[in-house]
Amino acid sequence: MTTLLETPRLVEINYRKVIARALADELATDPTVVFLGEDVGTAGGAFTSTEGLKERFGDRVRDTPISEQAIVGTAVGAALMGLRPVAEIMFADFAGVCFDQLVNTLAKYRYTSGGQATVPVTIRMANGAGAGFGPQHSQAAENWFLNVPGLKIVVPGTVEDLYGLLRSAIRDNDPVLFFEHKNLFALKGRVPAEPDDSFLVPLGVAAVVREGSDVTVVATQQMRHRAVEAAASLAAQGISAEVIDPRTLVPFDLATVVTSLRKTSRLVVVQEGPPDGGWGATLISAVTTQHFELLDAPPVLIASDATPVPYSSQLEDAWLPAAAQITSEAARLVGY
Amino acid sequence: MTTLLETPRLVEINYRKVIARALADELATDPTVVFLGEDVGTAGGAFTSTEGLKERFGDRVRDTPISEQAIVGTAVGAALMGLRPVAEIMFADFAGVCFDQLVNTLAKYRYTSGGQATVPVTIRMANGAGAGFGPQHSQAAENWFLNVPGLKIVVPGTVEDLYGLLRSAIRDNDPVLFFEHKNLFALKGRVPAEPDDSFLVPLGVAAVVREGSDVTVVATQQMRHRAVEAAASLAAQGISAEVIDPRTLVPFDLATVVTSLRKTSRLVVVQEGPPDGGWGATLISAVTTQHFELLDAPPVLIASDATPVPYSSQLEDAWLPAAAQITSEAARLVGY
Amino acid sequence: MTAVTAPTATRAELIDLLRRMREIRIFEDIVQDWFTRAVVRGSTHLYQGQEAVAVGVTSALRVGDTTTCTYRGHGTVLAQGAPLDRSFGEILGKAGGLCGGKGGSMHLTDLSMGALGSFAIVGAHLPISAGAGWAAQLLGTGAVSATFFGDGASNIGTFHETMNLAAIWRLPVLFVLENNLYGEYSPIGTTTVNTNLSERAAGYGMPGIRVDGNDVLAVLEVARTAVRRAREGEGPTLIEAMTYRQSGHSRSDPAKYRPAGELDAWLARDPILLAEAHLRDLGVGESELTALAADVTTRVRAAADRALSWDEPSAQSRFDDVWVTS
Amino acid sequence: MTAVTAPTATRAELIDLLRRMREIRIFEDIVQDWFTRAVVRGSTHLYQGQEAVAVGVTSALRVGDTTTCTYRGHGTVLAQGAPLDRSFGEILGKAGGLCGGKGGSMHLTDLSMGALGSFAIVGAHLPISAGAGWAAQLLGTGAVSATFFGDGASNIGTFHETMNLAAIWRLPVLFVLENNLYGEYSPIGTTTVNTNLSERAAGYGMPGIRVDGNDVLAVLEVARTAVRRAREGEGPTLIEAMTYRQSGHSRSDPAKYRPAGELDAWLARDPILLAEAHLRDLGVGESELTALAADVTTRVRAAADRALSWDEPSAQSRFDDVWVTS
Ligand SMILES: Cc1ncc(C[n+]2csc(CCOP(=O)(O)OP(=O)(O)O)c2C)c(N)n1
Ligand SMILES: Cc1ncc(C[n+]2csc(CCOP(=O)(O)OP(=O)(O)O)c2C)c(N)n1
Ligand SMILES: [Mg+2]
Ligand SMILES: [Mg+2]
Repeated sequence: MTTLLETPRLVEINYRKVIARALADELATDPTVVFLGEDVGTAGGAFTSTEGLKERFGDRVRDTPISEQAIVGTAVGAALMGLRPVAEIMFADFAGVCFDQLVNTLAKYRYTSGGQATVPVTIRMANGAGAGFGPQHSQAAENWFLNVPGLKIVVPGTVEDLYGLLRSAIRDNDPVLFFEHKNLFALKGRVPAEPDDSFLVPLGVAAVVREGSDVTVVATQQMRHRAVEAAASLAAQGISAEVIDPRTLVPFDLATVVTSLRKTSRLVVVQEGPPDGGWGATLISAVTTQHFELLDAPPVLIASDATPVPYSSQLEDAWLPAAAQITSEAARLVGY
Repeated sequence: MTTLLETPRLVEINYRKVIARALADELATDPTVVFLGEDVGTAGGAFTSTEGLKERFGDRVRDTPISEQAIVGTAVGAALMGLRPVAEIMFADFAGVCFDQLVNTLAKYRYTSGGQATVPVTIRMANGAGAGFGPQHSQAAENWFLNVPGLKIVVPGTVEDLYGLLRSAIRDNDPVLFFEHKNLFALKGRVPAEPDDSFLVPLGVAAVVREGSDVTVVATQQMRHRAVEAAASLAAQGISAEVIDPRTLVPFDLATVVTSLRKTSRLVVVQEGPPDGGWGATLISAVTTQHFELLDAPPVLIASDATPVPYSSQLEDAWLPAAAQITSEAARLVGY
Repeated sequence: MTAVTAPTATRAELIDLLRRMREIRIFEDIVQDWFTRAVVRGSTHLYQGQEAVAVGVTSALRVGDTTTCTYRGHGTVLAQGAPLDRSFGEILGKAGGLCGGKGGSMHLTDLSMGALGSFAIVGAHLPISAGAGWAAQLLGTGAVSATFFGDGASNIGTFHETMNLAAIWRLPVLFVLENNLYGEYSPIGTTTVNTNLSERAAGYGMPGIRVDGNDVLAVLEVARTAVRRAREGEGPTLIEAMTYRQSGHSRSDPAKYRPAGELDAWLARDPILLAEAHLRDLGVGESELTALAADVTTRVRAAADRALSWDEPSAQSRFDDVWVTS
Repeated sequence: MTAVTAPTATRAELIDLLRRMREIRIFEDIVQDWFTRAVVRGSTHLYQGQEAVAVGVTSALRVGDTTTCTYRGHGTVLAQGAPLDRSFGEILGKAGGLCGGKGGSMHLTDLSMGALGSFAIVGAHLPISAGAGWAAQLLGTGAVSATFFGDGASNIGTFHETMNLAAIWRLPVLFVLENNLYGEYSPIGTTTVNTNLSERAAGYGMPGIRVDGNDVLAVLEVARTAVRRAREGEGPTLIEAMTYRQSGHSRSDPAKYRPAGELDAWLARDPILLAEAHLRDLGVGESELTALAADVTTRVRAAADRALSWDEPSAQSRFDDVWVTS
């Protein structure tokens, strides 16, 4: 705990490397935390995001065969016996091969057993488009799980949030799907030099990234940064945009969005991934069904195209919502 | 083809049995149609919905091991070589074990190859709650696939629609996920005694089940029937409800819903399954972002609880939206 | 849960094994009657004829060891020590059921007895037992986990992934393959070429052994050996227990696909008859056997009646147990 | 695509095999250079050192036969007959690429040549080849399908499900397991106990054979036998080709985990060197070998330059090819 007297020393680290730091801090804090996945140990991870953990924590960090169904199921079984497993599913797209274990076993175990067990499993996955990995390695897979009660969904957009949310996710007693965006790996940020619980970020609390009064822009991960960029251009046009990053999609901090809408009465949701069945449409549905009267203009959903993620950089760049598009849509909405 | 001169003789059949009839008519029409799945042949299907097909079409109907990933992948490979496979995944919940094949292979093959191939695969699955099968055999799994471009999604709610839509799905050159609702198996309807193309129902065309002027109620499968029941009670209260069954979720016939809203200005969407990430929220998002001005009142989403499907009949019945709830919500909305 | 240590079972132990098999038999007969008379909706998958597998294997386990099984799991969960009345109650969807009525016939679970659950997705539970084995290995508890699954399940991906993972991690797991000759309505010979499923173990560098699944003592012996290996850190074993599903696959299945005479042949080798024969050899008299049967029947019936008298869950309870914290 | 019928390769045939291996080698060297210099974003998985597997197996195939492979698929797709320039073009994301720039390095596909595709999800393509085999069986085309995958992929569920299905359906499929000793950074011995992966075939009642994957003639012979079986309706074969990945797993992998000397030992057994040695034995002179190498290099470089000169796809084209009709 940080008191008002001491200010903790901070160190700079990037989004890719802070993953190992957050894992190390939880492995060090709680002896029941264990970590498994493909090449996460000896090799230090396909993205070098877990380097040093095997050396430091030994058997509690395990390399696995290429067997995602077994990885997730093994994590669930270990959780039932008192461990607190973290499993890595390299690319979020691979959640497809273990979807049954995630959706039918992990999400439902506690409910089906009538609350006999807690299943404190965290599944880490590298998410999203923009790095030229093609249709099967670039999806925003968080949208596959919204209709499945029992899974908390975390989508950190900064180094500080990744650090604080991953530690909270591991401590959470419910299953958590934790999505790390590949295109943010180089992003820099600062975390305490020593493990420090005051840097934990609670699940279910949105961040007001930038305050504003004319329009509310809600975005996560890569899109959060484009929204901030757009807000700057909007400011230049005299438009004051409030940017909100929900940070966790389940549970979703609707209150913070509603509070903002009381000021702005205008909503723009920016979502990576096709529009149908995504968290953006879900948020717009929640706002319009529960807070219709708050809106002075139609809500706007800016999403990726309704296509798979194309490989060629020209195509992939066009597929992702751009800051300029957010700027123009928000400006149009304010002028509505 | 039916001409105006002749009216085809109709026979009564239920929702469970019309499946075999539709499959038989397509197997008979097109020699490239093949059918595979667990116990679909010799045994006639886990729900006796495919009886007689093996006897009649021999090797074109194949029993498989319990290997859903292989079933779907085999269907895709056969489609690439010129066949038109229909695969059965017994319970829609099992789509979880072959989710990768459905989402990463079937949905994306054509796109990833730059349009080199067509993949005319139809996946049939028994869907939904209400029959006491518990959390892992009762899900409305159509909501898992909305965010995945490349998959058409069909959800027939009547015997006539199942017959006409399944035949259209098999003929369609794109991948189709075809959901047959378990709780409608006993529903009766009428189909032509002889194969008759005039009974085909095109994908992407909604049905206006009941005309009305005060409120638009959109619902599919089991909920469609509860909406019709609610519309009758509403009529007794002097409220005229229009009931629309989209019949296919992808492509979605938004135009028919919009046309209705021009009359009613009030929207109620009834969806089986948890509210977040479902087609209901997607529809409400589409209407409010594209046709905001049509609504004189907040849209209403009536969905199942945000929990897995419980087993006990008391709990499962409460989990499913009831006709009475549709009636009262619609009445409240008209009074808004 | 009995912890058997002697190399072969004593008279008293065998009587106990017989009692537990009979318990399961009567339990399933009552459940079958309920579903036939539609006292309960949905479907059920019965265990009559396979009792020696669950009773034999769990008798080689000790407190702290765990099991996972399938939708055909009543027998395994009861053998692992779940109370009769709460098991009946769950199948009836009662508030007092093992899972408060949320799981039902396909999901009997009793963590307090190490019955980690019954799973309705074929193959999904195998890695759960691998995980329990991993925890035992890391925590040094010496606990063993046994996962029960069918012949048909041996063709699904999780079987392969879990067998391989358990072997390379040397996990203390018993893979109990209950080969009852059919996967749903398909004879195993129609879904795989090499029907000697125990031979698959070699590919994973794991011992595989076939045993008469209707002879509870044979199962017990094989299980003891596998448990010893597991506890000594030598890793998993695949046990293929040859047995037979005396009823259809599920409520709705008349099992017409069975060749004439097959059922009768297996009924003649009913695991309960075989155990009674063993006991007669050990000099146990008819009166004692009849008394045991009568006693078990009375107790199981009483448990069923208790469960039938329990309350339905309150509709509100459906919102519980999704989250620990939300 | 050469259709070899003689029991062993003639001088001319062997020269052709060498030429095709060299083509792949130069192709991959150029791609490696592009990714190292960041001419292309994303990642790539190279095939240097494994050329004899793709060339040997596809040489046993005839027109109408098909292949599927992995993200490490450039070699297989080229061996199957895909044009060099359009393959380069796809990796560059050009409009003229095999897939119009939508797929990229991990998804080279040329249906016109029977190259059903490169798949980026481990194991996902095995059932695709089973399906191609099923179609051949039903349509009576006599076509055979070959699916190429790695040692690591043999631990994922689809391998198991597809091997079993292909065996019980007697599908005309060649399962070509390219055992290059590593799955990503993991030596195969760390992810499975029995590293003789061909032995897994027995569990499925399928023949399994191990072959020197760097000896193109050995691969060709084994493939011919498997193709014959398949065409005669005797079903699938598992071929484990022992080979080595001369580069790292992917662009970002320096392959530090390789024990000292391992790479050198395998470079000494480079499939191209071995083929040239064979040819020398057949009396082919250095000049001819040098000329062949020079000729191939020129042609492949020219193809690369053509591809580099092509247009980028128009942004609008990203909306094409999702649906046939919508
Ligand atoms: C993934 C999946 N596929 C299919 C089913 C439907 N199903 C339930 S039981 C069963 C047969 C299983 O046979 P086996 O493994 O031999 O077990 P048994 O029922 O004989 O005990 C099938 C196919 C399922 N529950 N899960
Ligand atoms: C389902 C899935 N899990 C993990 C990965 C990440 N991955 C890509 S290649 C690879 C290693 C595959 O090794 P192997 O099968 O031996 O093929 P090789 O790369 O050696 O040719 C892994 C783990 C993936 N693409 N798909
Ligand atoms: Mg069986
Ligand atoms: Mg390899």
